Amino acid sequence: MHDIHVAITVLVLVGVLITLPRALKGPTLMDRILAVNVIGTKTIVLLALVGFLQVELGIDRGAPADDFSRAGFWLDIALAYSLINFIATIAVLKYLERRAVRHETGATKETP
Amino acid sequence: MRFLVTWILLAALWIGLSGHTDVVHLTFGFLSVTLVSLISHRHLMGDGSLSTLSGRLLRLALYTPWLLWEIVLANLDVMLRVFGVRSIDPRVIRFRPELQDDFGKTVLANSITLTPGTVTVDIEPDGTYVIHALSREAAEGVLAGRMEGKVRGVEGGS
Amino acid sequence: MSVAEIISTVLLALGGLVMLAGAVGVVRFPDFYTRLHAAGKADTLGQGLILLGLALPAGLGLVSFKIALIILFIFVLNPTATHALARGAWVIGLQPWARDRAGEQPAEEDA
Amino acid sequence: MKETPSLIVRYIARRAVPFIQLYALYVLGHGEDGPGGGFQGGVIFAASFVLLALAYGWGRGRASVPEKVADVIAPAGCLLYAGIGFVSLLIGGAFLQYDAFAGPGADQAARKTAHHFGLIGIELGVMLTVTASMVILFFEMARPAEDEAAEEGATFEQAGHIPEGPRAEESLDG
Amino acid sequence: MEVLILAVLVGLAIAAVRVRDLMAAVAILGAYSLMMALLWCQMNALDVGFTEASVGAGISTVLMLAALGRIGRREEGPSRAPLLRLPLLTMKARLRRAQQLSRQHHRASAWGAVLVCVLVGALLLYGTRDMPQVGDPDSPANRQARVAQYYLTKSRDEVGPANMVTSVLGDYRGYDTMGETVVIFTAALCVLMLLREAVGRGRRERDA
Repeated sequence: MHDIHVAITVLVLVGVLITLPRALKGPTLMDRILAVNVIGTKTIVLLALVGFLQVELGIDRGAPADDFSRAGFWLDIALAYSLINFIATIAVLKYLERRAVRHETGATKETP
Repeated sequence: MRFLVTWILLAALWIGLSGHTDVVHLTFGFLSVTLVSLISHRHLMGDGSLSTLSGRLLRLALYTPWLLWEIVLANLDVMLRVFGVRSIDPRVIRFRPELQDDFGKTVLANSITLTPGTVTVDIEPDGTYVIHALSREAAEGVLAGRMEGKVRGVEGGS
Repeated sequence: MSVAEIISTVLLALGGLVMLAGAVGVVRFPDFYTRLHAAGKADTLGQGLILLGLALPAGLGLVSFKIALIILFIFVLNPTATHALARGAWVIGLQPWARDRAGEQPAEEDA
Repeated sequence: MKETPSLIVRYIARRAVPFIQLYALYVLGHGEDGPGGGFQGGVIFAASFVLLALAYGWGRGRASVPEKVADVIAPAGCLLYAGIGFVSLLIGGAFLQYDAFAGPGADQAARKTAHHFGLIGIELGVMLTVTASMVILFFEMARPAEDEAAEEGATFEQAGHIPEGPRAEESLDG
Repeated sequence: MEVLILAVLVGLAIAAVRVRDLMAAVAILGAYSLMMALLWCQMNALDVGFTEASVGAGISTVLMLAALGRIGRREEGPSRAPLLRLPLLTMKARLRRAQQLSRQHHRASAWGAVLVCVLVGALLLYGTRDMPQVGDPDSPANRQARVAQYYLTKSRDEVGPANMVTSVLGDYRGYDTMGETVVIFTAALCVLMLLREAVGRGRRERDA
């Protein structure tokens, strides 16, 4: 199971890496925010995966084998993050929209 | 009433999360749940009575498997388009479902976002949905209104 | 390997693939709205699958309850965030790319 | 003007608020055997109010945590922390020596429970201060300008789905 | 795996610096601190990771955005007082001259900055060569001070919590934590004094 978890973790990390150019290049502001949001959602999974990986490493070092409850700690963080990520995204969009409303032009040209 | 329902819901959540049954944790949990219910019970259940709520939750649970299947289909569709097997032909459509309140609107909007090739972009004040569709079939799928009917079923007649 | 582990492996692999496909879609699709399709759907399902795959071998208990909670939150919050993103773009006036209007060139600068 | 966050965001955000708050308290209460504690819990608790303000506009969010309440709670957290220290001093222990609460000559188990309650007490102090401070920081920074205040008010009227219930201030300092 | 996380971190850092739009920079910083949290968790520093995820990615993003909202408003407001305009004009002229001067120096100073960064980085890297391995029982901190070992072996009995971070924060270092709480409170106080007072004054002046 451990190898599979490592493989999936690397797979998701590669996914994050692939998304990075969107955060770097844009082209629009929305694309960057989307990339950030995608990285955030992927990280939730990564946190959970890392938790299981650490627990498995502990088993290798002689911890009891059925002690998956420790993975719950990492899941706590993942849960917190799934909430925080949502709030952060909403916050960014709220301020973006407010800015747009203030400018009140049909199509705001977003500089990359 | 709303307070009580919120309290029970949150208490169940606490017990599930905590996993500790000693005095200290239970006391603290009791206090926390009561505090949060006091502050926020009007947020969780803004409208509706207990009977509509429970009915809705039940029907929502029945609706979920169908939605899950649709999500799987959605992902197959998107994956095919990502790897260029199917082409994309995005368009924006508008349609106006007949729904009663915010609950139904929210369920429908999120369902549309999750299912094949459609994302809810906006809901105009008169209840018109603006939807971005990835392809013509997806757009027609929404306009056919199968999902709207299902969601209306979830909403229940009241 | 037990049955649960095999199922979990399959789920994990599927989830990983779906997420990867989503990431590829975010890069390959021509404009923001289409990217949103790739990101929003693929991530939601991918997350669900991976977390489910993790929960299976752990058995019923605290861990699987937490995972179930995360999945529930994700399935409620993620489409909402996707919708918020779409609406944000709509409000600031980002024009969606369309095949017949933009021709061959993807509307990269059509901000 | 368009309502800035859409109906769906508002609906979901409002339903999420109690869960976020309960989760924050869970983080606080389980800081002893998992990650977390007063600081993280406080931040997450404050985030729930921030979410409310984002979804329903500044005025509505402010109404759920009135200025005076936040202003009182922030120092109250510090005082709770220090107060626990002083009480332990009065009972006869050292400053912040929590097992003194069990009284002199208590057995091991009682001391342990006292210790546990002491820790939760100070964590609660930290959490109160952090929550109130973050709420103050956010609401002061995001305060709409004079010319925009009316606009925010309009959003608040349109979004007036929240029926009048018991106000938050009585319950927040529990 | 750590290499991949680090690569993402570096990529996000570059993105945050290069982006012109401050709002995007804030969003990217949020993702950055999230990856940081992942790294902490990977290193088993759960409490740090939790703090990073909730504070760095959550609240600080929101606070920075709120601050941005204020700045944006300030910039757009045309100066209403006509008396102010004259000094402003001379200020503008001065600024323009300074900009011209600085443009000439810009390239040179940029290279200087690069040089300093590389030098300091190299020095720091050189310094890490002397650092003990993570968790090395023979490292000076463990061998001589013995504090860590004391905490490891005794905290379970003396304090109780399974999470040692809590024991250290709440018990062994209780004073420090109290001080930190006061610091946070002070930050809130400062913001109150600066912002709420300003708003109050503006309102009073308008009413008068």
